[in-house]
Amino acid sequence: MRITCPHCGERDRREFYYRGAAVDLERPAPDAGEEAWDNFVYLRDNPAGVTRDLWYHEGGCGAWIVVTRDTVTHEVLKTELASEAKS
Amino acid sequence: MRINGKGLIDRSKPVPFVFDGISYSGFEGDTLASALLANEQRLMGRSFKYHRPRGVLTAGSEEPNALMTVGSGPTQEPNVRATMQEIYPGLEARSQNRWPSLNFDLLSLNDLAAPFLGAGFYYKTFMWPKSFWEKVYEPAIRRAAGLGALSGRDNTDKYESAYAFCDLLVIGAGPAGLMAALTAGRAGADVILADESNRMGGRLLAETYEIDGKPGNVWADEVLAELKSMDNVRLMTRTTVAGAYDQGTFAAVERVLHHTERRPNGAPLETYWRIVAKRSVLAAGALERPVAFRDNDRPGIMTAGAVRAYLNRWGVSAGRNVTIFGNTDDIHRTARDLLDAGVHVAAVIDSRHDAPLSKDYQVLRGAQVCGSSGRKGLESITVRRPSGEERIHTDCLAMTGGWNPSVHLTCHMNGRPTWRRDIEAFVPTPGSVPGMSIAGACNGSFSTSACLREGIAAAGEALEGLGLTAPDIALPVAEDASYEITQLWAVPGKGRAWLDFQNDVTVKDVKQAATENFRSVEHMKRYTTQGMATDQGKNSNVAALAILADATGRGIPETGTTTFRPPYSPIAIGAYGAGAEGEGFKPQRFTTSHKASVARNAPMIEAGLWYRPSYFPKTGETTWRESCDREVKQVRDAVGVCDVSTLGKIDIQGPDAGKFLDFVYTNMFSTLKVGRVRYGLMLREDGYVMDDGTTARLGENHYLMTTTTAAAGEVMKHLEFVHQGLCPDLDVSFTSVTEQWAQFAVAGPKSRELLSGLLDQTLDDESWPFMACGQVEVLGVKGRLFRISFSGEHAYEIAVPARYGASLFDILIERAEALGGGLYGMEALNVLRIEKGFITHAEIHGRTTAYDIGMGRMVSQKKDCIGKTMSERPGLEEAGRERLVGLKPIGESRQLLAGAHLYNEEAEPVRTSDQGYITSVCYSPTLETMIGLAFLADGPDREGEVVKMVDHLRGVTTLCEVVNPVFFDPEGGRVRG
Amino acid sequence: MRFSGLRVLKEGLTGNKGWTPHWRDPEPKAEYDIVIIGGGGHGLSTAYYLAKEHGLTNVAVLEKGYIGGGNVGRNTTIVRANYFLQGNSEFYSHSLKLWEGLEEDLNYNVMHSQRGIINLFHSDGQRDAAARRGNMMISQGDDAVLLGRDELKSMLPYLNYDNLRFPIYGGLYHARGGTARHDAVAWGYARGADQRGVDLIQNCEVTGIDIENGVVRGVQTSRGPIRAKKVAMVAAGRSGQVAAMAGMRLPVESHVLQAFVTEGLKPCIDHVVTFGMGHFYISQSDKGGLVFGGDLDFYASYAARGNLPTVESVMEAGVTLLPMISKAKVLRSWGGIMDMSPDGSPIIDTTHIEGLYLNCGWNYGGFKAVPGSGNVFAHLIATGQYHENATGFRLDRFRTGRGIIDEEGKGSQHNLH
Amino acid sequence: MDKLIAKTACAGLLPLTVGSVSVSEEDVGAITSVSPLKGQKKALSDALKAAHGMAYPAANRATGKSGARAVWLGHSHAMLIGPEPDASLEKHAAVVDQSDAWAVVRLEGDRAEQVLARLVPVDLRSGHFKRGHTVRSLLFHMTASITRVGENAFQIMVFRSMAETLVHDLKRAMEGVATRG
Repeated sequence: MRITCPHCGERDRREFYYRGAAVDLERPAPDAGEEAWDNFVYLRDNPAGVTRDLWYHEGGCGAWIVVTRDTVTHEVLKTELASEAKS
Repeated sequence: MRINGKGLIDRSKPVPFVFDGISYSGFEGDTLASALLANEQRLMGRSFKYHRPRGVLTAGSEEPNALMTVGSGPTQEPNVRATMQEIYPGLEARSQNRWPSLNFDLLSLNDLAAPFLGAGFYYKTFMWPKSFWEKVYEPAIRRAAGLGALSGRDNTDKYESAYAFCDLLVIGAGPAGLMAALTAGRAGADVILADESNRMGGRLLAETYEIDGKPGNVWADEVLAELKSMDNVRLMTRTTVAGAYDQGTFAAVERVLHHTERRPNGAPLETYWRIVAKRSVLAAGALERPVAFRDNDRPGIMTAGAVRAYLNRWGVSAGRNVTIFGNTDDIHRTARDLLDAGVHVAAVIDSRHDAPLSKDYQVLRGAQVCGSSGRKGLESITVRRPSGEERIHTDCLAMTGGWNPSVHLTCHMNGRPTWRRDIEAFVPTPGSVPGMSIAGACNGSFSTSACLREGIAAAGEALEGLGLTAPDIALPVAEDASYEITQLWAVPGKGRAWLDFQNDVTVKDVKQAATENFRSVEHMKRYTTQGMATDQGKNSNVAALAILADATGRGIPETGTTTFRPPYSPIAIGAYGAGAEGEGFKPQRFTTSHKASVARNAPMIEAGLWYRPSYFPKTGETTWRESCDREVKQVRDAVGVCDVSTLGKIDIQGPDAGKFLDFVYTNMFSTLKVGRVRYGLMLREDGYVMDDGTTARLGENHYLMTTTTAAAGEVMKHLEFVHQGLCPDLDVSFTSVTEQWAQFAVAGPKSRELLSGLLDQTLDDESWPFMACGQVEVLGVKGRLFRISFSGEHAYEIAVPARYGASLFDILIERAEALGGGLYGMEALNVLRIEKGFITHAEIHGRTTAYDIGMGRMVSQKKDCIGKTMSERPGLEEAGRERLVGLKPIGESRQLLAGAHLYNEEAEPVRTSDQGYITSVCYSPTLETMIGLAFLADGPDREGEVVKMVDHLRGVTTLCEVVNPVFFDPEGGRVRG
Repeated sequence: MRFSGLRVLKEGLTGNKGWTPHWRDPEPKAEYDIVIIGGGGHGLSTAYYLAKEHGLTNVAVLEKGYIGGGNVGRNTTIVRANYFLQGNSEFYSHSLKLWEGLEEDLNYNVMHSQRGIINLFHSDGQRDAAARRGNMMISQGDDAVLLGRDELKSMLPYLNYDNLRFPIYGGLYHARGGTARHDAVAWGYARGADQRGVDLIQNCEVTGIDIENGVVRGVQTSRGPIRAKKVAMVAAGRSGQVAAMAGMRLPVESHVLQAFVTEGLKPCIDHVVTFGMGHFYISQSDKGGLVFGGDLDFYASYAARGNLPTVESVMEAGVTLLPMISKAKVLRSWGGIMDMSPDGSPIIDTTHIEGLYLNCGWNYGGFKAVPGSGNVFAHLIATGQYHENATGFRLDRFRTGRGIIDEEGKGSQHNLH
Repeated sequence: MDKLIAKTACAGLLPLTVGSVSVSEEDVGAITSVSPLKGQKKALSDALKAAHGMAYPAANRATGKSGARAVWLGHSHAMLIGPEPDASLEKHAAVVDQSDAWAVVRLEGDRAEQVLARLVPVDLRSGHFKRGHTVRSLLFHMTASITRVGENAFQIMVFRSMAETLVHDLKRAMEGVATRG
């Protein structure tokens, strides 16, 4: 599998560390309540299809990247820097 | 039998080799199989289950029968395909899976028991008595099963892995592949052409076709010459492209030295390639299908294509009196080739009623071979015709049931092939592998002309995708015969007709599976083991599922097919894992004091890729405990020196550095004074402790964080995530400086004395109180000093640029020893920190919270921080949790063991009464007793209670008193010293 | 039909003409008491124990493909009870006991081979962790022995003991651990359930779950609607999609785990050996193939296939630990889809919807759990009570933080296990 | 009076020549990590130009020349290699001395590309990876910084503590290449 790092270009998957669903970027307020935090830390859509997840270019430039890809075909549709993807 | 004037072997270069202890001779260019056939050695192996005598079936890597062991000793290679192994002087091969010999194999008795060993028989028996499975049945089955044997010794052959990149990868160098490579090469594309054979040309080497009026192999050599001359084209022979992966990544294995005895030192036997290609052309050709009929597995019965290959490529006739059987015009091509070579053709049996007749040889139309005889080599076949059955004497039967396109790679990414009725075969479904175009026989186009044409077209498709323009290239003139086939899977009749030769799966087995309702093709495969042999069903899957389809009254498309998975042909574990043997497994990290520690005979232990000294034995000390106790005492009484460079150090700078640290640590750092150090606790977002360490404030916007050795990388990743992902607006940056500094702990009442004179300033409690830090000059070199302690003693950590580490270490040792102190290692460090109740990853092992380790109060209520909210979940704070305590043995047994569990004094030591467990123990020379840290249910509330430590594994029970985890100097007076 | 050596002989002598289907292929009925979604190992054993232990036979198992086609048919077949945390310990112990009686129970040879499992350790810290584990195993009533280097050498002479990177200090030996023939387990349970009247319905994909004001009513399938009083979701690898039909989000991410088998070889490895340091484990099948695997590919996926970096790291661990196997050739690699839960432990529970039950989150440890999982899940479905050996697999443990079962200690967050 | 003696990262390990490829340790002078503060990249680049004669490098590029280079090191870092950093840089960047943090070697020879092809998962052939190009990637199991500094010459940097592994891995690859025809 190859992922395009916005800085380094297309690189082998081995250079990247995988974190998981990009919901990790939407950290709730401390007082958002049990449900919000359960949704944030634990519950997942886990789609069979297009998903957005977080990768760290650990063996490369050190950027955290949001990758839009298909979990069934492994097609990579889009990559962007986490620092810019954050709404 | 060798045929004069035929073949592409070099008859001027005879090659001696040995098979089963007998010397034979072949020629350069021969494979083990062709050379043995030339010597009329038909018996080459034994089947897996019934140990039936077997000869070679094919001429390629799909060979299921002629598997041999090459070499002996540490480099012994089992399961080598005789059809792929090139011979070389000194080659020694042995037959497999037979005892005592290939000719006489005792386990061939299994063949007589065949009626009881049918599909899935073992699921129905061997159940009584229960204990017999492991003791009797399984060992017997295991001994009988298996093919070749590993040497049992460490493999001393070298393997290598490498990466290659290209615009276009062309897989297979037959007519289609050559044409594709030529077209792309002329267009200027960056091309890799890979072929599993030692010589490129594919079927052109095995047939007598002409292209542009030249023999096919001559034409191929001309194309190859042009390709060689292009520096944008890379030819990879003896290279099997074995797997297709995501985004144009392919796995391939190059057999670099299997064809020679020459093994220069350091030279790889095989190279495992990861090829990254923007586009690919699959031109992998097709594999011929055997026909199932009674006893179709005898030595001397092989595919017609193999017979032609041995004749045309290797100048060998597989027999002296050949019969040919099949359902396509290939059988007539085979007859013509043999006759031209002067080989007698006894009969051609064509299952097609409208088969062409010939004046040169006898054609039996609408006839089928329904049996054979000859235990260890074919003697005769029985032919069934409308007029009745007749026996024909023959020593070789060339058979064909048609061809299967090599769709394998197109299935590796879950693509499913498409059934084509007109050729009775599966072809690749377009788009199965993104960026891959299919050309030639593997696309179901079997004529030479079609292969050439599709090669050009596939290359054109790829070039378009690459944004290159295809050159005008003339289609070479070649035969364009149509492919007429009638179904011929299995000849009806009694007896056993083989499908999967190696696994001994017969037509009966497949039918029985259907009867027992293993109707799904996957069920049939798994129940009968059809297609699970070393050829992965290349020779038999399609026929087997045709028979299943028939038995279940479905068509082949509805029946579907099993999935082909990587690798296309087997790859040595050593190739995939090249470079990782021994030290290559993971990087080694050495401190600047490593050599000095080793010189002092310190056993070095692995710690997060680093190596650290366990203890420093002095002459006269016979156990590690003696050394450890001495080192501890030296620290408590005088001064000790320890290399702590392996701890992670992260330089944190920026206007928002303090704010950021407040967010990642549970406690406050924005309030820390410049020139001071503070202990910090870090949580994961789930509320559990992630890591701890001290962080120093070197300037207004400048901090230096230390992490544990093990978690350094994880913490850096975490900081970057929190910054980039959660608060990118903060102006702060991180730089790992772990490697920049050599840092040494100097601990003990005499630590200040040791350092005096080394520094450009004097150390007093005014300017250097506990937890102070700052710049210092160390013997004229800019360094750093931290007054921190992991031992509870008056201590410092002194840091200099790494280039001076070794030198400073020597100086520190000298000074320490002069003061009655010395070095201390991990063992002593561990004792010192346990005596003080300091935690390591033995305690913060991922399941503990700040509350559990008695640091609940360190989670500041004034601010938010990573992990705070989730750490407040009811389950993480409520009564009953196992929390950190100290333990002291009382009563008879004084032994404590880490990993032992805790129970109430009177309770049964069973799970349901478990109260906790011990994480760290040591003998404290300071307190002259064993002490331990443990997690105990509601521990801190139980100080003074007695609990029972039970270690079932080591048979130790010890009564312990629950105490505060800080065993030594609880007031902390010494550290301020 | 009852299977026995005698039957095999009799059939052999009469041309093997008397064999009958191992299970029927019934048409789905309009209504069942219980519908089980998923014809994998766990779904089949659930059906079997519902029928056998609770007398509930008006049960259908709905499988979108062929039975046993999921992870039960694509794993490395290891069976063990060597867990050390409350919740897991008693459950896997219970499951292993069921394994030990399985062949007689099912009248099917699943080739359960208690050849012993050895977990290697490479440092004092790892020995302490192994000791904590072993002590828990024994206090739970299972077996464990702490082996030193020399004892280990006599048992496993082929390991590389003096690798500078990870010298072997010893191993935790679990003699009752071992392997089994994975397909046979699915087929044995299928046959047993079928014989007791359970309908196994293959090629029947569930497309919807019917719920009326908080109560489950049945399911929609590719073969029409089926009414049911209770519906059990047991679709590891697809748990998220199935639960979504009931409007639920699960604490589960699906990942690929690859496994590998070599060409057949004469016997050379007699135990199951696991190399924690290198995320590697290996055993040899009765056919002679070395069956081994390692860590996840580590990215959410439903592709049931992996990529090369993981392949390589697994092989690298292999050649480091067992230099002799580097000559063995990998015949086939494949991938299974794992339900990864945040703490690495499974979920067996009721849901907020009445009559809807959930069994998921088996991570990469589901095979050994097949008998236990079906047994305790059947108990929950039939009685509404947690089985005494499965009280810890609560769906709400993440929300409340109570009873999180993190065996690896990597944390109770996604993608750490 | 004691005196501190300096020791280089690869002392006793290099130089090494196998076949037509050689690897030697480089003394590149000071190595300074510069990490631009928010919105200061341009200003930093100007300061670098003024003080050291090279701009802040774009991603995957190295600026300057032998003796005074700025090598891109990652999403937020570059390395100033050679001169002692000018004080003016600190106004615009986090400036961190890394002179002792790296093992720096020079891999040279007509088959140097082939050696790296056995270790690095990036296409480093001259057609794609030209003089002045740099990558952060892996060298077998280690993270590394690789810069083409000549037609057949590469500067490779890994963490100082891994110098032995660097030499071990390079030697292995060099032997594999050397034994090829």
